[in-house]
Amino acid sequence: MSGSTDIQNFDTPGALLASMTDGFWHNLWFRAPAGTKNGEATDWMGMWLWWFCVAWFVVLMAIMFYFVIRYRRSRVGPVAPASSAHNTPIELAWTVIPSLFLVFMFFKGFWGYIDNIVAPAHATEIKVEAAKWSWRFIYPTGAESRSTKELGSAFQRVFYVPEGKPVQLRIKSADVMHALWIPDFRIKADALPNRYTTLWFESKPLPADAPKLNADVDPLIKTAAKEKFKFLDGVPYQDHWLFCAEYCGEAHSEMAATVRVVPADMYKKWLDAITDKSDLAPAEYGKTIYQAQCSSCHSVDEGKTNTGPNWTELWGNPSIPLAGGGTAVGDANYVRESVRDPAAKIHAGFPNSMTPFPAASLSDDQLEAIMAYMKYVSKFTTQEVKDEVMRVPATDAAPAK
Amino acid sequence: MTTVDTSKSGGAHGGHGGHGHHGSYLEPRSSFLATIWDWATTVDHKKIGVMYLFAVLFLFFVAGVLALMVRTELLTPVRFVDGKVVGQELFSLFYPGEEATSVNKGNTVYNRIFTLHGAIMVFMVIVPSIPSSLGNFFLPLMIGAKDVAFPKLNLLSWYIYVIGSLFGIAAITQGGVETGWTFYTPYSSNTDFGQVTLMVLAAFILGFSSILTGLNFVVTVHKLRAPGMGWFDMPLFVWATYATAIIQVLATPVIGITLLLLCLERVFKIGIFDPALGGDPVLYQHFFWFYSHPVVYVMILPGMGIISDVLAVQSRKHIFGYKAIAFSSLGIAAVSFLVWGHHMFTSMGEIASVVFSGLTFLVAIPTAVKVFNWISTLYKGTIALNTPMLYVLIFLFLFSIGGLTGLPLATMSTDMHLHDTYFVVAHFHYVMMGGTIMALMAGLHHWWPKMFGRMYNEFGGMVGAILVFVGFNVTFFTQFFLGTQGMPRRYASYVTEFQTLHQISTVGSFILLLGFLVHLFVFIHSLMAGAKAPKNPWGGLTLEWVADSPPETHNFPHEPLVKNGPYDFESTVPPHWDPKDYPLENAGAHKH
Amino acid sequence: MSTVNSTHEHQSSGGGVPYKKYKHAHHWRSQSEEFDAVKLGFWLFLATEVLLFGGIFCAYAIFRMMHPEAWKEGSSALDWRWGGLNTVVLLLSSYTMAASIFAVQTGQFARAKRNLLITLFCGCLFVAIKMTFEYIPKWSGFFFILDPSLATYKAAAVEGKTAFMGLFQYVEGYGGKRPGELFTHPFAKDPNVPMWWSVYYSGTALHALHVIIGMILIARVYIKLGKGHYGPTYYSGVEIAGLYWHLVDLIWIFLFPLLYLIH
Amino acid sequence: MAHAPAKQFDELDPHGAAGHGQHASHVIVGPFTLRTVLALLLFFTVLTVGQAQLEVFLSHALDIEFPRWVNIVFCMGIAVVKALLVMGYFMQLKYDNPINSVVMAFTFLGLGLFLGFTALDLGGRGSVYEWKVNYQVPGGTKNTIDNAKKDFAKDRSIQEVDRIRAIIKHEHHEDHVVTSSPQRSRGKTGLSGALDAAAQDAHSHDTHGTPDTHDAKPEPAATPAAH
Repeated sequence: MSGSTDIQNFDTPGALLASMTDGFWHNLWFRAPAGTKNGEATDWMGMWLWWFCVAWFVVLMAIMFYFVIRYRRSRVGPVAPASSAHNTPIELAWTVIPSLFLVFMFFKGFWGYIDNIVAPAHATEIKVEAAKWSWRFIYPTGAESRSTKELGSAFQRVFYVPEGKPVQLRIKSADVMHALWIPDFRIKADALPNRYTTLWFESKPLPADAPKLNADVDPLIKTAAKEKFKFLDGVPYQDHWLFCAEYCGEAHSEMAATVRVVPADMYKKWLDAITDKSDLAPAEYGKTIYQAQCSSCHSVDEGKTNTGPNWTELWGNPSIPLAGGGTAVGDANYVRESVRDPAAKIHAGFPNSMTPFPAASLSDDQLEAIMAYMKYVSKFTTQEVKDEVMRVPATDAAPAK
Repeated sequence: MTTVDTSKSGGAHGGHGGHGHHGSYLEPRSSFLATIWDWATTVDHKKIGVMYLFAVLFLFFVAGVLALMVRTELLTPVRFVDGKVVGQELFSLFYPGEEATSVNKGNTVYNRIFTLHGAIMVFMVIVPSIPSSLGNFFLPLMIGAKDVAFPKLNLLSWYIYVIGSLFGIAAITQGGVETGWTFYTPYSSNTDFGQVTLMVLAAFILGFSSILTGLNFVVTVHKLRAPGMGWFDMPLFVWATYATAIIQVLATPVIGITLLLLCLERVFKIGIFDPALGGDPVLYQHFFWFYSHPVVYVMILPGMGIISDVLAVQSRKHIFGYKAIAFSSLGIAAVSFLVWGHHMFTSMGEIASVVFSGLTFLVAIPTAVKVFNWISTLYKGTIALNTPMLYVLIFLFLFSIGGLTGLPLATMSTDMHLHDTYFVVAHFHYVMMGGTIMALMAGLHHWWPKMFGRMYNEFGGMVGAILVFVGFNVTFFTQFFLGTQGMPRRYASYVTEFQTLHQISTVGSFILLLGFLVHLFVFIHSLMAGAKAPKNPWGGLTLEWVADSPPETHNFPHEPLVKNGPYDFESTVPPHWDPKDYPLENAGAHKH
Repeated sequence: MSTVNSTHEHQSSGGGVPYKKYKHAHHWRSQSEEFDAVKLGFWLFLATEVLLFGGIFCAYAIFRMMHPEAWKEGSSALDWRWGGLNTVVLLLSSYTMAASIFAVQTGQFARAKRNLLITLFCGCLFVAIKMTFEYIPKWSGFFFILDPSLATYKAAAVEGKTAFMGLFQYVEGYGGKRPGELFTHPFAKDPNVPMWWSVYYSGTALHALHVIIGMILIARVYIKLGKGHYGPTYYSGVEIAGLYWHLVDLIWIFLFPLLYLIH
Repeated sequence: MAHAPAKQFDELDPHGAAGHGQHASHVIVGPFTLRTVLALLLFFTVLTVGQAQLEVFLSHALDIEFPRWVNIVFCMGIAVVKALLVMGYFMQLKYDNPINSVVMAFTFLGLGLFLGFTALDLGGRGSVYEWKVNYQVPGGTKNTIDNAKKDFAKDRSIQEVDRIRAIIKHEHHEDHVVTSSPQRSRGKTGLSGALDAAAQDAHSHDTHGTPDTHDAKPEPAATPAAH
């Protein structure tokens, strides 16, 4: 944890805790400082609970051992002196007072949880797919990382993420249940086969003494054709473990990966470098599918209404009115459901006349492409996101140092 | 609890019982075979309780060995060294002829072992441990009944337990199970490895045994209390067992249907838990934890009951806040049905998670109340420092840790980090083993003289207890740090950073083994050459101390008549005691 | 306390038919206490039965919420007439069961036996209807030739394709309404219809199993009644069997509307 | 705990249960009561069936739609009443030791909690057909319903398939419901398996599907050519 200054940000009772949540105890507890702001909040809560428990425990045990020694039979004799069998005020006190602490814990934990799952609107969305027994990160440009690093007993994938930028992970599983856990970010979510779960993080600035990338850390730097990745040489980075935390079979304990934080501009260039230019950009691909299969009912021009809802007000729309009351959020789960099973949620004011598209007639990749296109045309998404799905290349081409 | 039965016997010494109308329940029959047959067909709750006790202790030993194998395997972080899986020799002992030629094959052996450890411990050891053994033996004695309400049903439930356990053993030997004891779908419904169906059936059958026992106890407590014993004259062990029985009756059927559906899932692929067919895997978790969370309290509540009784007797002090403890037992039983979702914070919808988090904190309150009451019971008592009391103190120590470490897991933000890590492992071992097993040991030593009519070696008992205490903490306290530092559960291999802590933990587990071996020796020695036990070695007031040691076949010569509460040490001379050994004048009047 | 005392000595009162005296188990104070305890115990057992079915009901509710279209389509494939008939059959049997208890209480053993027989018959009828007119056609497409609804599908019946000595006639394209992966019905529309059939079969089959167990209990009571084990002063066994049978009825009272009527 | 049990202690009734109707289990419920109850039960059965069929008729013939909850509330309400009758009179809870009623009450409470909390979670989120992707997903299974269609259509002419479908489908009254009511979304046309594609081309009289607005719409083309 980077110093007690961070502690002051939280409405903590006293700077005493600040000193306690730093240094030895924190390292014993969390091994390494949290990699994100939310992580620090979790750390603070963790240390608070740790000292809370220690305090209660020490007091209880002190009293217990005092009684045991003070009232041992060899000292008191065969029969105990008369004493009261209950005391209502005391019993009430020790029922009510702990309850108050519990209320505090609940709310603090509740807000921390919300902070960890609700991503800011402009977050970069990386699709995570878990399968027995490896992780895939599919970046907004449709590209995938090719770097690896030895972790535990095998070589595992390395995923680059930008420093100081919000990143949202949209997690799904291809087979059984898995769970994505990045200990240094203090976040975890199950990967389910029939539903997307999401997490987000925004890494803290890289420490001044952060190690530098070189050919040994990422062999790609020297092996890749035409020295495509040369610019990574000497770039500061920080690695974090990524583990599978839900038992998933034989190689559960080998299902790990590394999350590597690099400066944002370097990340952009790296993403540019791993992206296959000969391939259509996701949004472009999505557009072709749109024109072939969706354009007859859905419009992508502002304000124009067709048989179906207008796509400019779909992706990222916080409240889509539904027939029969209620609203839905225009996220991946909603879009997928509306494509696969249109009758499930019907947009208010539109007839329920859409044909369902099962996997047989619209594959998952195509669905992802359509989502990318929806992002591109939506008026709820930022330019940054639009650029990513259209693959506008990194602006500054100047390599580091 | 002096019992002067005026109504039927007409003898002032009636209560002292056992003047040979019947022999002790342990008396052998004419021939060896006759004795065996007698035990196999007995409807005597004491014999059934004893049979449960030995079955449970045996399976506890088996599961312990499995645990040691797990710990041994975790001595080294990386399992695959130059083409050979580390520790393969050890595993070939367990599954002969299976060459771990790859990391994955090595892992399957590890996965099978931790799964079986969990399954045996939960379904065959901890759940039936206290209710079915000590509960069966002492519940009727404590309420002054001749037997449980339905003795034949009791025997039936014992045999169902045996059959269920045999199914479990069969699953182990026929290739084992590697799904983890929770059988999470879709992994469990789709894996074609091992004997999942068999193991699930075993758990299903064991559930029936649990239901029948619980049902029996509820009726016994309602209908068979001795004359004059009102609800608030019941010993707290009876209260706890009663609350436990209610949970068993209400929660177990749900695991029944869950496992049934899981079997159908595997056999017919009906797909209720299978996303491929429109089912939902998280629905399985709801079904599963609706039983398996309450069952956590099935495990711990009887332990709490034992602690309440042993504590009071061994410190000859009226238990502090009798009603608070009694009601908190019922309170815990009630709340236990509202909190199962906290096992699923990372897989549930947000709203449900928040609701469950809030409810989870509720259960902390009655638990804390109990601990406070126990500690204040020591105040102004006269505390005997013997093995049962030592185990009570160990329980209070470990259970407090277990309870307090539940808080970071109920707090959602921290649980997001700690869920499914070694922190959780350590937490529930502190509660399940540090709680239930320690309470079982306390009760076992406390009532051993009554059960078998022989004293155990006090010194040996103390040594064992201290070894267990030390070993336990070394084993599991390190695991808290493993979890918070980033070590996930159910990992056969791990990153090298964790090696030191893992090794400390492993060393601890062997100290633990040593401790239990000492106990084993002490018990065997007691059965072979223990001193004859008096009827009331500790000066307890509850009805079981009125009976002989060991009790006669029908427990009491005639139905006892209850004249005073179970903890009135300040006003009552314990049965079979000479008033001059128990000079009440310096006790004075018993205040309320 | 008069009740208690009266149950101590069992006179052969009532219908004048002799019946054995009953001695309650040694650990009970009185027969009435034992009787009361047995009842409490059995109610607790019934509670577990209700919760066992609770799992099925829960699955039904959840999946109805998740796949409303599939549930609509599934329930529309069931014929309420057979369900209704079965409901009536079970209600009748419940009545006769209660009546037989009354008869035993008042020592009218002939009447009791008659009612028990009717109950047993109703139980068999229930299972028979379920098998012949619901399970077999839906699973395999084979219709019982006397099945009135066969007329609807005459046009789709395959000539000469019969089973069980021509007692069952195959109708093309009707069968295959099976749970989960076994599903082969060609005209389903919602992809989750197999899930409906999973719930339908697991629910009704579990219930049918209970019907059969109940029938075994009743048969046992019938035999013991013949041997004169029960009488106006002792009839726990009859009441227990009755309670179980009523529970079976109770479950069906909920299964029927859920499966057949709610659309 | 000091108290004087002796004062109201009764040898034969140690728990003073007599006052709480313990021996009420000896009450005899006469045939008249039983018959009345049976009559009521049958009446309610007729009532609930009638209600359901009436709804079907109205929506089918007159195109009048009730919101779905009416049907549910009605059916479940009647079911509860019937259950209470059975428990109260046939099972004699009304005359029995109250503890038995308490047991049942707690059972249904537990059932309610189970249902309620589970629904709270699963109701809160939409599940998707993720696993119906491509045919053999690891651990997953086939899209059964598409296969069923294909298998059936395999060696049959489109007209044949169409004819049989028309016959089989006629039982499903609800399927004919055509409505724009938001509470009740329409039955969907089949997924684009070979069968339905064929049926579309043959201009099948797909009366139970969506109206012509949909039929006019081109059937989704098979997956577009890989770029």
